[in-house]
Formats: sequence, C-alpha cells, structure tokens
Amino acid sequence: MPTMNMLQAINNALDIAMAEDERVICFGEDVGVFGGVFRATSHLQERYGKARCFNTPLVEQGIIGFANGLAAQGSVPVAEIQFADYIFPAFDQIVNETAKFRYRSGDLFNVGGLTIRTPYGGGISGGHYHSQSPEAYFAHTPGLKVVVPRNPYQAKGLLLASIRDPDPVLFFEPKRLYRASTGEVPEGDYQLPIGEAEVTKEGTDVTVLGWGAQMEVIDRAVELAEKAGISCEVIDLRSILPWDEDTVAESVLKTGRLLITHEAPRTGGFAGEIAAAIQERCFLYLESPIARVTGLDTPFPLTLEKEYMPDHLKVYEAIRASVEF
Amino acid sequence: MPTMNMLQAINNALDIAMAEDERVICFGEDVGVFGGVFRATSHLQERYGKARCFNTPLVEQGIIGFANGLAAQGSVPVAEIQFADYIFPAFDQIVNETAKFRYRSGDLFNVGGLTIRTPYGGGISGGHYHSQSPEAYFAHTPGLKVVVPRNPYQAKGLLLASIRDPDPVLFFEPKRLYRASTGEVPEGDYQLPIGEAEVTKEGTDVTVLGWGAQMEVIDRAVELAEKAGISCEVIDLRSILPWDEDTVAESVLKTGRLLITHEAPRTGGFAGEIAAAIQERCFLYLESPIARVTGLDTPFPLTLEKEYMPDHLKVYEAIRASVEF
Amino acid sequence: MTTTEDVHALAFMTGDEFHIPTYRLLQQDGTLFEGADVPDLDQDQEKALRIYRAMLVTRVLDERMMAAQRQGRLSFYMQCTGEEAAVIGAAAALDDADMIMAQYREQGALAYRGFTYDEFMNQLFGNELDYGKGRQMPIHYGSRKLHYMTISSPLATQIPQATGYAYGQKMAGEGHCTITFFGEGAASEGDFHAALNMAAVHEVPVIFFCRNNGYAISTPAHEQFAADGIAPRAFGYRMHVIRVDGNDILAVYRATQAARAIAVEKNQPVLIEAMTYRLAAHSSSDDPSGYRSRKEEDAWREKDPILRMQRWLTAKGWWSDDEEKALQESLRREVLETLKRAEKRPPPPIDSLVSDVYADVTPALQHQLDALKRHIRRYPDEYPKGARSLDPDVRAEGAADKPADDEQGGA
Amino acid sequence: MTTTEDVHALAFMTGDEFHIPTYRLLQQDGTLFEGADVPDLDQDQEKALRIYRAMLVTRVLDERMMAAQRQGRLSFYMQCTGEEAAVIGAAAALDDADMIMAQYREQGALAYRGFTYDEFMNQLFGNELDYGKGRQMPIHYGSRKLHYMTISSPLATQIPQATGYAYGQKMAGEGHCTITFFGEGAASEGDFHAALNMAAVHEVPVIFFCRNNGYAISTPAHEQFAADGIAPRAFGYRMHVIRVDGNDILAVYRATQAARAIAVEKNQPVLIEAMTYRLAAHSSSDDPSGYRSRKEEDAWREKDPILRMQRWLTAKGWWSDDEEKALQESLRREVLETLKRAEKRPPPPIDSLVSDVYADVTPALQHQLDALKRHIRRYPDEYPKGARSLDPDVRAEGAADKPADDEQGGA
Ligand SMILES: Cc1ncc(C[n+]2csc(CCOP(=O)(O)OP(=O)(O)O)c2C)c(N)n1
Ligand SMILES: Cc1ncc(C[n+]2csc(CCOP(=O)(O)OP(=O)(O)O)c2C)c(N)n1
Ligand SMILES: [Mg+2]
Ligand SMILES: [Mg+2]
Repeated sequence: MPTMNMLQAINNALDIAMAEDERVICFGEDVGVFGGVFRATSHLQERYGKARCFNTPLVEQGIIGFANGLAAQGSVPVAEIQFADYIFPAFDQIVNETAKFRYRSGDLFNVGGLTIRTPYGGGISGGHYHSQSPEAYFAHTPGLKVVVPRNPYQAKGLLLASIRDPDPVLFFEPKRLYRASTGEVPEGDYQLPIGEAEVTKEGTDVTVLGWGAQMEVIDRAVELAEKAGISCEVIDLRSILPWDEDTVAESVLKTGRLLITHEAPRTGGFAGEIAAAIQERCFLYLESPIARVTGLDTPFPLTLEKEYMPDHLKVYEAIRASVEF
Repeated sequence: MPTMNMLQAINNALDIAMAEDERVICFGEDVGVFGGVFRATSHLQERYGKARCFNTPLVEQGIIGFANGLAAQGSVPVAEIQFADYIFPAFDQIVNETAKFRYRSGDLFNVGGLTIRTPYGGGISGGHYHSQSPEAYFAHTPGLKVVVPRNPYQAKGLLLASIRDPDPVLFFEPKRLYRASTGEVPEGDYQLPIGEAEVTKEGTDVTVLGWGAQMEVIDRAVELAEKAGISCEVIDLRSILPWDEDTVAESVLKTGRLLITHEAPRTGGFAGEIAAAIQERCFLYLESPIARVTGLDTPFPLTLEKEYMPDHLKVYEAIRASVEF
Repeated sequence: MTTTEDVHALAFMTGDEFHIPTYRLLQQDGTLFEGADVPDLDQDQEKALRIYRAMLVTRVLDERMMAAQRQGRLSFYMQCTGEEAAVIGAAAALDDADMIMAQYREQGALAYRGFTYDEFMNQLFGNELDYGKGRQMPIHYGSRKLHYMTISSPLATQIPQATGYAYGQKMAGEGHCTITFFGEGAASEGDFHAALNMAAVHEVPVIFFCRNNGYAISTPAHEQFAADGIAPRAFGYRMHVIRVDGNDILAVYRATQAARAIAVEKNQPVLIEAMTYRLAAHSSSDDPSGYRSRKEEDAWREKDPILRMQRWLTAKGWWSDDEEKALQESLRREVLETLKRAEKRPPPPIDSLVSDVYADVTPALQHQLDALKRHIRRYPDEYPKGARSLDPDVRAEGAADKPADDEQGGA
Repeated sequence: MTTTEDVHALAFMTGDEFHIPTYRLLQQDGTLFEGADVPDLDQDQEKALRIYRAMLVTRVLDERMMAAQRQGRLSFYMQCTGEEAAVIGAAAALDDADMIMAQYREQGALAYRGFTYDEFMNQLFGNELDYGKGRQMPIHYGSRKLHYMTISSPLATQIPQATGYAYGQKMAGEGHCTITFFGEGAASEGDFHAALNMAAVHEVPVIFFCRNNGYAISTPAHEQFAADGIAPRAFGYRMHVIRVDGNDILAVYRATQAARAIAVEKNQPVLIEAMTYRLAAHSSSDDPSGYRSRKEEDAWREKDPILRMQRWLTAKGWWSDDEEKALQESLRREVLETLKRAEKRPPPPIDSLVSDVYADVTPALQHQLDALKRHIRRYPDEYPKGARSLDPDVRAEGAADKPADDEQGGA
C-alpha cells in the first residue's frame, strides 16, 4: 500500500471521483491551474479539463450559490472554500439554502450532490483568520452533514463517501495535518461510513472523544494517562452531524466517564451538545461530570497560540481530574 | 405607568436613546418613512430626520458592514435586520468582524456602540424563513453579546442597556409577542442589566429555564405543574451571551433538577451548552438528567407548526418526567 | 485583461457618457409603435392566446386569493398584478423545459407552463397534496415537471444558483438555459453581484430578468440605488443588456427570445431590466398607502399590461369581448371550486415533519418523531392536525384520492 | 428613478458603447507626457520628498523582511512591491486625519503617515509592544493615532465598513473622508457591491481605491471578471470614476486629490481603479512561477514606480544619486536594528489572551484564564511564553521600557 500524506489522499480521492463520474466538478479560489493554495486539487484541471476543474472569482457566497444550483441541476459539485475562516460569507447559502433545499421543496429538488471542502483548525501560526474551527455553527443546522477526518486513510474514504452521499456534506480538513500526517492509503476506491464514530482504542476507565486533528492530541494525552495507569477508551467521532450517539453512549455506559475535546471556543461548541445528550442518556452510570477541554472563549490568538490550544497536557490533566473526581 | 405592547416599548426605547444622544442612528430595510415592517421605528424619521433614521438598500451584509464602520467611527448605530432568518448574509460581518474588532486591534478600535435588532421565533405561521431562532449561532462567537427580552418592560430596559453597552449586542425580539404581550412600562429612562438572569418565580422541585417568547410557554407549563403539586423555580436567562451561570447553578443546587427549553432545533442549540456547564458544576446535586424541550432537528415547518413547537404541554410533560425520574 | 488608451488630462466619468433606452413595441391602445419590430408572435395566434390566457389565469387567481386572505381563509398572499406581461412574456419566450428560478411574484410564469388551479391551491393551503408538503408559506410554489424551482424566501439566493444551474445545463449540452427573476430590491444583495460576475466569467447560458417594479416593500427604487436602474450594472460584468417596457408583452417576449438565443447559442449571459410597477400591495401583510400615493398607482393602472394585450388581440381579431367575459367567469368559478376543495383537504401526515431533512430519516430524527407521536397520543385534541395522521385508517382515507407522485410535478 | 427614451428596434448593449481611458502623467523616463496636467506636487518639494521617502521606506522594509522570513526569523510576510506609487500617492493626496481602511498590501500608506520601523517590527513579531497585542498574523498593522484601521484578513469586509465610517464623518461634519483600498480580486465579494451601492445612495464621502494588480493569488484578472477592469462597475451605482496608471505617482496623486474634493465637498463617493502589478509573490507562502511567466514579471519590473519617481525628482534637481545611496543605506541599517530589537522583545502577557474580547473581562473568561494559569504553573517549561508573564517580577522588567499607551498609536 502506498504511503500518502493527507493532501495526497484528498487529491487521490478527488481524482477517483472525477474519473468515475463526469458529473463531478471541482472549483473554488485558485483551485484551477494552481491546484489550490494547499495543492489539494493539483493536476485535476490538467486531467479533466477547465470545464470540470476551475478557478472561481473571489466570492464565497457565489461559490456556494453556484454550487447549490449546479447540484440542483444534477451535477456533483465539490466546492473548495480556501480556509474555513472564509466560509462565513457563504453562511446564508449553506444554512438557509443548502440545508433546506430538499425539505422545503418536498423532495422535488435537492442539492444532495454537493460537497464543500475546507481546511480548518489551528496550530499553524495562522492567528484569528487562518485557524478557526467552525463545525459547531453547521452542526446546529438540520439538513447538513458535517464530516472531519483524522488521517490520510480516513480522509480519502470519508471524502469519497461524502461526494457520493445523497445529502450535502461539509468536509472539514485539518490543515495542520495536511503534510504532517502520513500513512498507508489503498490506491483504489473505498468508502468509510458517514454518521459512524470509530472506537480507535478500547479502555475501561474513561472515554476520550474528539475529531480531526484533535485525535492526535488525544493519542498523546492517552499515552501519558496509560503510563499513569489509567485505561482510556478513545473515540473518533468522524461525523459531527449526524453524530453517532449510540457508540458514544455505549462506551460511557462502560467507562462511566467522558471527556470531549475540540479546538473551537467552549461556549456553544459541539462538546456541549454531546455532553448534554450523554448526561441524559447515561445519567445513572456517570461517575464524574462530563469534562470538556476546548479553546478559550476568545477569538483565535497568535503569539500565545500554544497556551490557547487544548493540547495533550490539558487533555491529560482533564483525564486525571475525571478519574480522580 | 402607561401600558405598552412590546413594539411600543421598543419604539419608546429607541426614541429615548435618539433624543439623548445624537450619535444614535437607526437604519435598515424599510425602517425610514414606513417605520419598519413591524413599525418598531415608527415616527423616528419624522422626529430625528432622514440622516438619523433611514431606509437602506436591501443588503444585510451591507447593513452590518456599514454599521460596523459607523460604530468604529464613534457613532452608535442601531441596525435592524427585518427578520432573524435574514441575518445570515451578514454572518461574516458579525462573526468575523463585529465580534473580533476590539480584540484584533488590541483595543485601538472597537464597534462597541453597535446594536443589531431583529425579530425572531415561531408561532406566527411563518414557515422556514420567518420563524427561526438563531441565537445559538451567535452564542458560539466570543466578542458578541446576545440579549432576548420576554415582555415590554424587559424589552425597553434591555434595549436601552444594549444601545449603551460598550460591546456590540444582538438584540433578538420575540415577534410573536410584539403585539400580544402588553404590560406596564415606565415612561422614563431605565436600564436592565445585561448578563444577569432573573428568577421570575421561586420553587423547590425543579428549575425551568428559558428566554424570550418561551417564558410565556414556561409560565403556562408551570401553572399545570404547580396544580399537579410540583414546585417550580423559573428563570429567564435574558442574556444568552454572556450567560449567568451562577444564578442557574445556584438554583439547580437547590432544586436538583433542570429543564431548559428553546424553540431552535435541539442539536447544537444553546440548551446543550447550559446542560453541559451545569452538569459539570452541579454534578453531585443532580437528581435527574438535565432535560431539554426544543424544536425538532428539522427546518421550521408550517402546516404542522403547532406539533413542532416546544409548547406548554411538552414542557409540562418534561417537568413531570424530570421530577418522576 | 484591461487595455485602454491613455489620457493626460484629468476627467472623471459619471455614467452620463451613454444612455440606456427602453425597448417598446406596443402602445397602450393596442397598436404597435411606428417603425416597431414585428415579432413572430404577431403570426402566432395559438401562442398569443396561450400567453393571454395565462395572464388572465394569474389575474383572477390573484384577485380571488387576496379576497380569500381578507376573509381569513388564507394566511398570506402575494400578487403578480401589473407585472403579468413581464413574467409571462419572458416565460413564453423560452423553451418549456428551460429552468425558471423565480423570486416569488412570478406565479404567471408557472401558470403559463400549465400549473393548475388545483396545484396552486394545494400549495396555498399546505394540504396533503402540496408538493412542498405544507412546509412553506403560501406562494412558495415549485414544480419539477414544469421546470420551476421551488421558491425560497431569502432574497437573491436563487440568482447565483441560476448561474450554477445553467452551468450544469451547458455541461449537459442539451441546449437549455435558465432564467432567474428578481426584483430591483433583491438586486442590491451581494448574491446578485456574485451571480452576474460568475456567469460572465464562466460563459453560462443564463438570463437575469429584473422586474424593476419601483418598490421593495416600502422602499422606493431611488432609495435602493442612485443609478439609472439596474441595466448599467451589466457593463461592470461585460454582459449583454436590454431594458424593456415590462408592461409591453410584445417587447418582453421579443427581447427574451433574443436573449435566449444569445444564452443558448453563444453561452453568454444576458441581463434584462423590465420597467414595470407593483400595482398591488407588497403582500397581504402590507398597506402601501403609508408610502406611496393613490395618484401614482392610478397612473400605472392605466398602463395595465393585460388590457394592453387584450386590445392588441382584439384588434387582430383573435379575441372578443364575449370570449373575455366567458373566460373570466369560468376562471372565477374554477378558482372558487378548487379553493373549496383545497381548504378542506387534510394536512400532510405527521411523518412529513421529519422526512426530506435528509434523503433518509436519521435514527435521531426517527427518535424525535416517535417521541412526538407519543406526546400527541396523550393530547390528541390539542394537536388535531397531527393527531389525524397517527391513526392509519384516517390516513389511508385521506390518501385515497391522492395521485401518484410522478403525476404531481414530482420527478 | 429611471427615465429613459424609447426605442422600437431590438438592440442589446454590451459595454462597447463607451471607453474608459487610463489617466497618466509621468513617463517611465521621469518626464511628463506631452500636454499632461501639471499637478501641484510639481511645486511642492517637501511633499514630493515625503512621498519618495515613504516609497523607499516601504521597499527596503519589504526586501529585508522577506529575507528575514526566508531565514526563518519571521513566520509570514507580504510585500507592497510594485504598488508603492498607487498606495502612497493616494495616501499623500489625503488629509493626514482622513481614515484609511486598507486590505493588507498598503503598508506604504502607513509608512507615509509616519509609522516607524519599530512600530512595524513590533507588529510583525507580535511582541509585547505590538498595538495588536500579538493576536494577528504579521502585516496586520493598525494605528489609531495615524487614522489607519487595523487590517482584517477576511477580504472586502472593510469596504462597506468604509462607507459606514465615512457616513459617520459626514455626520460629524469635520470635513474628513475615508479611503478604502482593495484588490481587484476582493472586488468580486458581495461586500463590494453593498458598499458602493450604499455609498452612492446615502451620499457618503468615501473613496474606493482598487489596486488592480493583475492577480488574486494565482487567479489572473481575466478569470476574476470578464469586463474591462473594475472601473465600469461605477456606472451601475452612478458614481464618479477614474482609471489611473497605478505606477505613476503624479497621476495617482492628482486623481486622488480630485476624488477627495468630490467626496468632501459634494459628499459623493468616487471609485479609482489603479492599474498596477504585484511584482512579488502574493505572500511569503506563495510561489508565482506556477502561474505566471518571468517575462511578464520582467516587463512590469521595467515600469517600477519608484524608479519612475526617482527619475522625475532627479530631473527636477530635488534628489541625487548620493542622497539615494545614503538613504537606502541608512534605511537598511535601521531595519536591521529595529528587527533585532523587536524579535528579542518578550511576547504580550498571558492576560492578553482574554482581554479586549469585551470592554471588560467577563467572569467566565477570568475563570478560564485562572485555570490556564494554574495549568501553566504546573508545566512552565512547556509554555515558556505564557509562563514568563506569570511571574510579576519578570513581567515588570519586560514592561520597564514600554512607553505609555497613548504614545503607541492608541487613542
Ligand atoms: C435576504 C432577505 N432580506 C429581506 C427579506 C424581506 N423581504 C421580502 S420581499 C422584500 C422586498 C423585495 O423587493 P424586490 O426585490 O424589489 O421585489 P418585489 O417585492 O418588488 O417584487 C423584502 C425586504 C427577504 N425575504 N430576504
Ligand atoms: C473572504 C476571503 N476569502 C479568501 C481569502 C484568501 N485570500 C487572501 S488574499 C487573496 C487574494 C486577494 O487578491 P486581491 O484582492 O486581488 O489582492 P492582492 O493580493 O492582489 O493585492 C485570497 C483569495 C481571504 N483572505 N478572505
Ligand atoms: Mg421591487
Ligand atoms: Mg490583485
């Protein structure tokens, strides 16, 4: 099996999708000749022509408006938003249009073919506007699916599944891992399921839950915890919406403890939803309060980014606090 | 004391603010001659001139962009978004700009003078796009304040406080109560505190928490519950961001039970945040899981709106279930 | 890229350098202007009558439904009144399989394509036969079979969508285009700018049809923009543009026909600005007396587009007063009958609350639905609409006369 | 409202009806075009030298900081190179108290206003003297004292803000205006459309200054729009517009001066399109060889705006090669010295993580800060920057040479 980094895996998934189905069309700012500022769409214009892989004018609301129409027509658009921080001009098209297209028309029309790819997250000295993790905004929006891969293998399989999914998918790519995360990735076609969490490590004392780049942080924290004699069960949520309550609840019923971690600010972050749902479902089994390790309730900083980030030490301390409660 | 409905109370607050400070400027779609589609800005153009109360072109991102600049200059803009459902084109200006203006400039510049008023919520046969309750989207955005009044008295006092607050405030007006809710409102100037919840009724068995139009629903439900012998403590959160964790926690430490209700869809709604924070803080005192009574995880419907709404019967049933857990 | 000549003396341009005229063919008395183009409609009685019929269908529907709204039988309504020529003339100039993405005031285009009063009514009352399953406010029509995109309230969102839809049509290569309608108010939204620019850059077969009817709710056009209407914006995108008298059926038809040829044959977008007037209130919730004069309204009432076309048809001997009277009466009768049928029909079943959020109902939504059903069973009298469809027998009865999905404008 | 004449023959307009020339005064050899306007700058040696100095300050800063970035001393950088005349010429035509709301490539305007190398460096290194408190990426400068709004990355958001700011200036009645700079790429955003339309409708003293430098990262202008540049968009708003050679300091200065008069005296907005070229990479993260040719770059390098101005100054006898050499050297030395100072300075204190989110730190944020401090105390070596300011003594020492707030470009 070849080794790929996450960008290669994403590029490979797009290549497979475009080769297989000529209705798949990739576009966004700088995605054409240049292959995108991160090069996720490298060579696609060369291979599939300018009509199927192209630069758009610099207007996110237009990119998604265009993509909605194209999907309604029956094409399979894969739109790139250059940074997740710049998805907000398209918020209306996503939240009021993409998400409600099928429902409002009674299924006469739908934009299920649409996939929106966008790099998210911190750890790259990007400051306010190249670091945000906006998944929770979209997770409050019925009609959307929200997917976040943690490594190249997951990225390829989940992206192929997203493109083929009958519903519109927001695909958040942890840009800090674009080149940093490498691993074996099958050359051929495969899909990973949307809406299913994955237990990446079994354990008995506490369940530690995250998604995307935060899984790497969790792994480091868990390593410390295991050394300290704490047995951790680790879950990668993978889909934020719909999210796999069953898998999480099952784990918590076993461990009695849950810690959730994400980079986004705490207040209104998706950990809140998970905590609320799980305390309801596992109330009598909880041995300590559900803990959250998150970004601060501030805009994303720069010079003190390291202090801001919910890193492995903070997660480790929270694991200990949860077990020692 | 005169009796006013909520629109009159809001209009009166704007009138006082404009009379007192000539930097206060009101604008938005149809707010000029016409006084807004709900007439919240009636007569203000007449009284203060076209330069201080005017129609804008039909472009929400422009309205808030303009308002941000005007606030940065030192004026005190009060911008109206005709329906909260139409605030999303301005999402970028609010979330990336308004919210981060002071922080990113190290306090060299700020848009603290800004207030955004917008009617929200269901119960008026408005379907998808005249019924949404988007407060949770903004509550995940550090730098904003989010305020929701429950009646005319609260509306006037909180709106005056919002206009004068040194931070930007989103002021969500429960439009179903615009004319339906009336009450005594002092003619003169007064303010109510932002960031403080209010215990509107004391009780011992369960804490029931909401905001805005939902407070009326809670009151009806609580009436039923009290008849059934359940003593309810009722809290109006009033400010969603920052929210008054202390008052809620204090109440729950006493009652041991918490029910939160809002109209917005459940997943990612603000009840999740409250539940997550309170279970952490009151873990050992909780006698039943924190309950949520919310809208369904769907776009807002029309014909079956009554079924969709988190009404008093659903709240009542949830109160019972919580106490009988 | 930009290549221009140099000047060495300072001069600002202001837009006074050019002038955008209004294309008009038909005078209010039903005769052509001297020297006017003669459109092919002049030779096509069948199409002319199809258009005229659609205008009357629309006018009668609007009158009756506004009355029904006033009587409290309907929650909300919006009229096309005064703009029938603009909307129907444009639709008639297209292929019936071209996509229409409208704002909300274009029921005339749908009527032209053959949407029946029953279909209109089912949407207006959000009953179980509504294609939209009772989820949107009245006037949010849609028909897959008639290539008419379901209306969405957020303004201007359909404009970049039309650009995308038309791009897909170009890729499909079947010779179709998309027309999108919008008001001069909606054209202020950022989505408008995005849509026109992208269409020009990517050479998309889309027609941007602006109904400049003078008002956006209470806001007059001169508070919406300072420029000479919407048309000069085309120059900012290098786009073909024409301004037309929106109350002149022949001019609208001819201009749109030519625009379609440019779109489909050259893959180039076109902007059409139709000058017209919203004769009625913005909606049933609005009272225009607060922001405009009776006199202004009356002046425009004299330019009624239906009357103008009727006079033309009559002069050509294609239409008579008797035919007019008979058609008006039969339409009125039909509206009332279908209205009665539609308002009595039961609402969509409770399960429709959670279907179509996703292609398949998710477990979480099924769970929420189940809980809701349990709750309604506890209080059936409090939720009569929802309770009805809990009982499979009632449900089956209601569904008995429901035609199969594919007859319904569905796929 | 729109009033136009009628036509009865079908004709689309396409924009070929008019032509927008480019205003140019100065040739590349430093002499004026024949018949060129003579701007007042021709009589104002002091201002001319202030402008020229700012150009060199900017060029030297850009060269050195890009080198520092390549050496790994700086995380990120963006150059103004090639666009100094556009940016500085515009700033020089304003009153120094007019507001500047820039995109990110306009450090030249800030240099013109007197921002010092120390001030630039403190921002670039996000140290404790950075007015922005180390919260934004390098090049996000701001200065309240110099009326230069802190840069924000989301493109085009500053354009409608400029309209609002200028509206406030008009209300204040002190005769000031706002200029907003943006690229031809950013002009595709919806915010651009909103800003220009609102400015025209509400008669706002704002100058929209577009740097059309040919590229938005890798996207060439011809994939950004199909039209003849940005200038014709003004016709869609009825706005004064001029296109100018952006590498011609005299033309930019003169055009902006005239635009300011229109803005401030008539309360009317103006659009200026400056034709120029981004000579460097988009940013330190970009490599333009993937999307444009060396040849194209070289052709533009010959049009270097600094060289052009230098030749003009020299011809006028206001500047000499010796002066050039001396200034270049002293600037280089100064950059290196300030760079060394700035990179050694400690970061902002840990408390700055939570201040300025709101006017006052909320209890919840204080709580989060306290928890963070406890955590850092447990692992001081893992967070050396944050740990430093936990210890009040270290903190005090670092702050000793920190000037008072009001000397810092603060209010
Ligand atoms: C994004 C958005 N903002 C505001 C509204 C509320 N609204 C509905 S119709 C309307 C006026 C539209 O005017 P115009 O586009 O000229 O169309 P007309 O009604 O004249 O046909 C407004 C402001 C909306 N539906 N969507
Ligand atoms: C809303 C938004 N979308 C995308 C970006 C990413 N981005 C930064 S600069 C840039 C290109 C800007 O080009 P232009 O406006 O022409 O300015 P120039 O760099 O040429 O000076 C892009 C796409 C951004 N900062 N903001
Ligand atoms: Mg209109
Ligand atoms: Mg550019």
